[in-house]
Amino acid sequence: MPTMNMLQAINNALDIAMAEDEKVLCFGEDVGGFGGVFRATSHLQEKYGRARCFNTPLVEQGIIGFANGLAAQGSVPVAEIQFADYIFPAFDQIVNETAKFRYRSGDLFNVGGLTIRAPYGGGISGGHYHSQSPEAYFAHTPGLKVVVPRNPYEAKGLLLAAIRDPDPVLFFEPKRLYRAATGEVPEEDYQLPIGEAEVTKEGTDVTLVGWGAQMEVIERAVELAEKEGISCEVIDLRSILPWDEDSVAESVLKTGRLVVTHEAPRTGGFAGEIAAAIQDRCFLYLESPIMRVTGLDTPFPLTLEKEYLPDHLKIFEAIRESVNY
Amino acid sequence: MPTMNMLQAINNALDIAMAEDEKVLCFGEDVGGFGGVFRATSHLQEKYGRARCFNTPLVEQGIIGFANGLAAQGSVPVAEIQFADYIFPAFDQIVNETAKFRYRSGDLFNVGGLTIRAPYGGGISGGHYHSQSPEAYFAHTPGLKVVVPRNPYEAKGLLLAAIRDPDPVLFFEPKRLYRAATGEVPEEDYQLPIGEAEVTKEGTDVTLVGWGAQMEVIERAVELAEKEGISCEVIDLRSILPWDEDSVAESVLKTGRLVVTHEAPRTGGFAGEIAAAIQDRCFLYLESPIMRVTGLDTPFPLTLEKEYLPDHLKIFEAIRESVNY
Amino acid sequence: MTTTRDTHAPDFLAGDEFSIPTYRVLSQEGRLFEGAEAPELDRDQARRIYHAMIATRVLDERMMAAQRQGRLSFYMQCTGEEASVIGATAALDDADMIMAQYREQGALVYRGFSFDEFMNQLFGNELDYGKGRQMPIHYGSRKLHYMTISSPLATQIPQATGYAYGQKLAGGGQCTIVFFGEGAASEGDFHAALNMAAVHEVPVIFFCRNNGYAISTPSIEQFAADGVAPRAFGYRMHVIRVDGNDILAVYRATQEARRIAVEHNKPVLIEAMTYRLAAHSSSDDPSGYRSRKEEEAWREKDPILRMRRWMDGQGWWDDEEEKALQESLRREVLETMKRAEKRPPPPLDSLVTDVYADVTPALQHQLDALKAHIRRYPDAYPRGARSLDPGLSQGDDAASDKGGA
Amino acid sequence: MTTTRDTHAPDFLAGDEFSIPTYRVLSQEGRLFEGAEAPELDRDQARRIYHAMIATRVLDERMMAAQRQGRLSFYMQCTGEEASVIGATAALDDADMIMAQYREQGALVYRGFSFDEFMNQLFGNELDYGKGRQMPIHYGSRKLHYMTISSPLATQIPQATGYAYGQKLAGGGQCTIVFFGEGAASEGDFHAALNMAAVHEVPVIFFCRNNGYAISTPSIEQFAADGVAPRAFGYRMHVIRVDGNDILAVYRATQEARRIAVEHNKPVLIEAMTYRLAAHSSSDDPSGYRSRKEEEAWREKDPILRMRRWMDGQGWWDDEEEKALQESLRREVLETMKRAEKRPPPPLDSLVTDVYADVTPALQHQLDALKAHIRRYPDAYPRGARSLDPGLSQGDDAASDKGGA
Ligand SMILES: Cc1ncc(C[n+]2csc(CCOP(=O)(O)OP(=O)(O)O)c2C)c(N)n1
Ligand SMILES: Cc1ncc(C[n+]2csc(CCOP(=O)(O)OP(=O)(O)O)c2C)c(N)n1
Ligand SMILES: [Mg+2]
Ligand SMILES: [Mg+2]
Repeated sequence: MPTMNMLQAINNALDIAMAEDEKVLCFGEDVGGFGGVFRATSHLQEKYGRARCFNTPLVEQGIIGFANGLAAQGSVPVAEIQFADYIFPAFDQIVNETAKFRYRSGDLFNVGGLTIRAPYGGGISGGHYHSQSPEAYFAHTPGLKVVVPRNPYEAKGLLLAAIRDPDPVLFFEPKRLYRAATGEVPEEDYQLPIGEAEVTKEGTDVTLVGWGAQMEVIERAVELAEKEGISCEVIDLRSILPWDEDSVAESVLKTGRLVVTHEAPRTGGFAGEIAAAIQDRCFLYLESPIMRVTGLDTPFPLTLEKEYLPDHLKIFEAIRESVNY
Repeated sequence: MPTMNMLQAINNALDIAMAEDEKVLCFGEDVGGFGGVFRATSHLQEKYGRARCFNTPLVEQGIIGFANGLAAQGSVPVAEIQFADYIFPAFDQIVNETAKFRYRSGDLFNVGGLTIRAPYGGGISGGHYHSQSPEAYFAHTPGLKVVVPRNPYEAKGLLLAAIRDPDPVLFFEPKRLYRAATGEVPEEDYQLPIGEAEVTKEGTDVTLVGWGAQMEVIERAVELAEKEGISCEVIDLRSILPWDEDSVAESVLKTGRLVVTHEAPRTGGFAGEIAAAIQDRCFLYLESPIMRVTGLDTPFPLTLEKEYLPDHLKIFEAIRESVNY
Repeated sequence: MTTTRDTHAPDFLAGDEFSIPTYRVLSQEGRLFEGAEAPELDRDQARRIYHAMIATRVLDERMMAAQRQGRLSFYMQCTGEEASVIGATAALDDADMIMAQYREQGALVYRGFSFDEFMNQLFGNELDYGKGRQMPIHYGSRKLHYMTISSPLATQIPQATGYAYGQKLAGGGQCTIVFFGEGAASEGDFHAALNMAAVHEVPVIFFCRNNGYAISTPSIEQFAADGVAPRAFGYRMHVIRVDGNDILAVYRATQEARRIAVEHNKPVLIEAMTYRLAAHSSSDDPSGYRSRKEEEAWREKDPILRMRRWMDGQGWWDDEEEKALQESLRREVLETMKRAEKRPPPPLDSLVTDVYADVTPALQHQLDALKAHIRRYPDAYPRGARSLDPGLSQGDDAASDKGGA
Repeated sequence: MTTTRDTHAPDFLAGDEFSIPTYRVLSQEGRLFEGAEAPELDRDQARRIYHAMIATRVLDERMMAAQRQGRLSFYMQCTGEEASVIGATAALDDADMIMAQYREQGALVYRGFSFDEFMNQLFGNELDYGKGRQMPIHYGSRKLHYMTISSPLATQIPQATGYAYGQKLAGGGQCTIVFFGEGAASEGDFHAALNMAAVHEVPVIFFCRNNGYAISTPSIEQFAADGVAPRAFGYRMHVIRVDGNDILAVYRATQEARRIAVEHNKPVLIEAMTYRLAAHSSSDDPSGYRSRKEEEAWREKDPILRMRRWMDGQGWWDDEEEKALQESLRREVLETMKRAEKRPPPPLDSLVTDVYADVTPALQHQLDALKAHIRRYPDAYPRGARSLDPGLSQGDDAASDKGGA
């Protein structure tokens, strides 16, 4: 099996999807000849022509409006937003249009073919506007699916699933891992399920839940914890809308403890939803409060980014606190 | 003391603010000569001139962009978005600009003078696009304040506080109560505190938390519960960012039970944040899981609106469930 | 870089160097202007158009009356703009996609949406294609290639660009027309849509109904320019301004626009100068922001009257036909309305279907909980209670409340 | 309704009926074009401008080199566009507000932002006005009326309209200039800003740097029209296109634009035709999307060279001065850089200040928890640890890491 980094895995998934179905189109700012500022769409224009892979003018609301129309027509657009921080001009098209298209028309029309890709997250000295994790904004929006892969293998399988999913999918890519994460990725076509969490490690004392780049951070924290004899169960949510409440509940019923982590600010972040749902489902089994390890309630900083981020040490401390409660 | 409905109270607050400080400006779609589609800005153009109260072109991103610039310059803009459902084209200006203006400039510049008013919520046969409660989207955005009044008295005092607050404030008005809610409202200038919840009723068995139009629904549910001998403590959060965690925690430490309600869809709604924070703070005192009574995870419906809404009966059932757990 | 010539004088252009004329064919008396040429339009097609205009007017009048009687929660009229909407639609292929704002029911009437279909949407009953989820007037029809209306303004404009791009790739020779008001044209989505259409050479017709008002806001407070048409220069887009109350001008201009769009893959902007004769909607009272005198002046320019006179002149229509048509339409409106009012609401399950292609487990769970709740309080939710068990409620009309939303 | 004349022929305008010339004063040889008139520009002012252009160039070259050496995380150059940015700034009152995109450091240099101030921002140290919170090049200066840069494109354009509206109400005779690229002009915010400015008669100058590219996207894929200038017709706004590498043309055009804005409360659009000679940013390599040949052709149109030749001709500058200036500037850049690198980071408390006017209890709580955590692992957070107790860390430079972000 070849080794790929996450960008290669994403590029490979797009290549497979475009080769298989001529209705699949890739576009966005700098996506065409140049292949995207991160090069996720490299060579696609060469291979599939300018009509199917192209630059758009610099206007996110237009990109998604255009993509909504294309999807309604029956095409399968994969629109790139250059950074998740710049998805907000398209917020209306996503939240009021994409999300409600099928429902409002009684399924006369739908934009299920749409996939929106956007690099998200911190750890790259990007400051406020190249570091945000906006997934919670979209997770509060029925009609959308929100997927976040944690490594190259997951990225390829989930992206192919997203493109073929009958519903519109927001696909947030942890850009910190674009080149940093490498791993074996099958050359062939495969899909991973959207809406199903994966237990990446079994354990008995405490459950850790995260998604995307945060999974790697959890792993480091778990190493520290296991050294102290704490047995950790780790769950990658993979998609936060819909999210796999059953898998998390099942794990917490076993461990009695839960730590959830994300980079986004705490207040209104998706860890809140998880905590609220799980305290309800597992009330009598909880041995300590559900802990959240998150970014601070501030815009994303720069010089003090390291201090801001929910790193492995903070997660480790939360595990300890949870277990020693 | 005169009796006013909520629109009159809001109009009165704007009038007082404009009379007192010539830097206060009111604008938005149809806000000028016509006084707004709900007439909240009636007569302000007559009184203060077209330069200070005016129609804008139909472009929400422009209205808020313009308002951000005005506030940075030192003016005190009160911008109206005709329906909260139409605030999303301005999402980028609010979330990436308004919220981060002071922080990113190290307080060289700020838009603290800005207030954004928008009618929100259901119960008026408005369907998807005249019923939404988008407060949770903004509550996940550090730098903003989010205020929701429950009656005319609160509306006037909180709006005056919002306009004079040194930070940008989103002021969501429960349009269902615009004319339906009436009450005594002092003619003079007064302010109510932003960030402080109000215990509107004391009780010992269960705590109910809500904001805005939902407070009236809570009241009806509490009536039913008290008839069954359940003593309810009721808290109006008044602002959900920042929100008064201390007051809620204090109450739950006493009652051991909490029911939170809002109209917005459950997943990612602000009740999740409250539940997450309170289970953490009050873990050992909780006698039953924190319950959420919310809208369904769908776009806002029309014909079946009554079924969709978190009404007094659903809240009453949650109270029962909480107490009988 | 630009290839324009150099100048050495610091002269500013003031923005109105170039004025865009208004294309007109038919005078209000129903005669062709001197030098004007009628489009090719045979008797049958002319009668189909005229019929649609009358049917739209009758529907609007009756339904606004029904709204005033409290039978309907909300309504919006096309009144005064029938020539713009129907003239443009008639110039298209019936399989071209229409993306409308909300005031274009005339297009649906022309394409054959039945009064029954209108009524089911207006009353949000179980036969409404939209399953009673949107406010009245949010029609849609897949078979008539009419995209379901969405209230947020201007969002459909870039969607039309995308839809038409898909049509171009599909190669079927279809195009998309998108209607919007001069108010909606102030939204950022307008700019995005026109620019992208010009860059990507998309077969889309941007049809602006400049009816003078956006609710209470007169166009003079909407833009400083002479209408919306001059914006085409900024995108290097073909443009024409037409008298929107002149059915022949609108028809001819749209025919030509379609040719440019489909044969050359070039977008076109049409600005139709017209007037919203009625209130913005049933929630609005225009007397607060415009004069009767202004309204009267425009009532004299009624587009239906103008076409009627022309049809008379052609010998294609007469008073008797008019009377018979009006009467039968009125009757049909009333009958279909009564039928629609009586139909039960959509089933409770429709609350959670179509959020996703398949109902998610979480939504199913929420629905189940809701059903359990309604079973406990059936009288509090008469609509929901009747459709708890879809199998049982068929034909059981007695329990329905008055049927409005 | 529009007052334009009628036509009875269904003729479409094709969008390029009107072409906008380019205003040019100075040839590349540094001589006035025949028929061109130099603006009033005395020796001191000309030298101030030239000085700023050179200083900007030197700063850019040095800092890009520093970025390549890994001393700095990120950098963006103004190179090639100095005449546009500095020429426009020089034509303003120094108290007019500048709202820039990110490539306009020349404006700051002209107004007297010191190299120390630049460096403190670039290295995000404790003296950075922005408290180390934004990426390098996000400068701001309240005293120099230069709004702090924000990365989201085009958001500053409607903000400029609002700011200028406030200036108009304040009556102080100031205006706002807003700079943006031809790429950013595709955003919806552009449309909103220009339309609102025209409607509300706002003293704002919209200055578009059309430098041919938005990262890799050439302007031909950005719009089909002949540049951005023709959009002015759509708003009925005064407009001029200038050679952006011609300092005299830019200066003169902006002077006149300011007059129109301030005296008549009319917004003005200026399109400066120029070229981004350097990469988009330190993260970009333009060889992937444009040719050396194209770059070379533009290098010959270097705006600094052009001005230099003109200055020579005026007898206002010579080689010796040039050499001395270049040397002293280079030295100053290196010295200020070294100083800035050594300065400690902003205090830990700056993580939570300025989110609101006052730190909220919740944020104070989060900060306290963070401090407790860092005390437990001081070596894992050397920057944060050193500023746990602000009183103690003063002057204690040893613990700082290499100073970049
Ligand atoms: C994004 C958005 N903002 C505001 C509204 C509220 N609104 C509905 S119709 C309307 C006026 C539209 O005017 P115009 O586009 O000229 O169309 P007309 O009603 O004249 O046909 C407004 C402001 C909306 N529906 N969507
Ligand atoms: C809203 C938004 N979308 C995308 C980006 C990413 N981005 C940064 S600069 C740039 C190109 C800007 O081009 P232009 O406006 O022509 O300015 P120039 O760099 O040529 O000076 C892009 C796409 C951004 N910063 N903001
Ligand atoms: Mg209109
Ligand atoms: Mg550019």
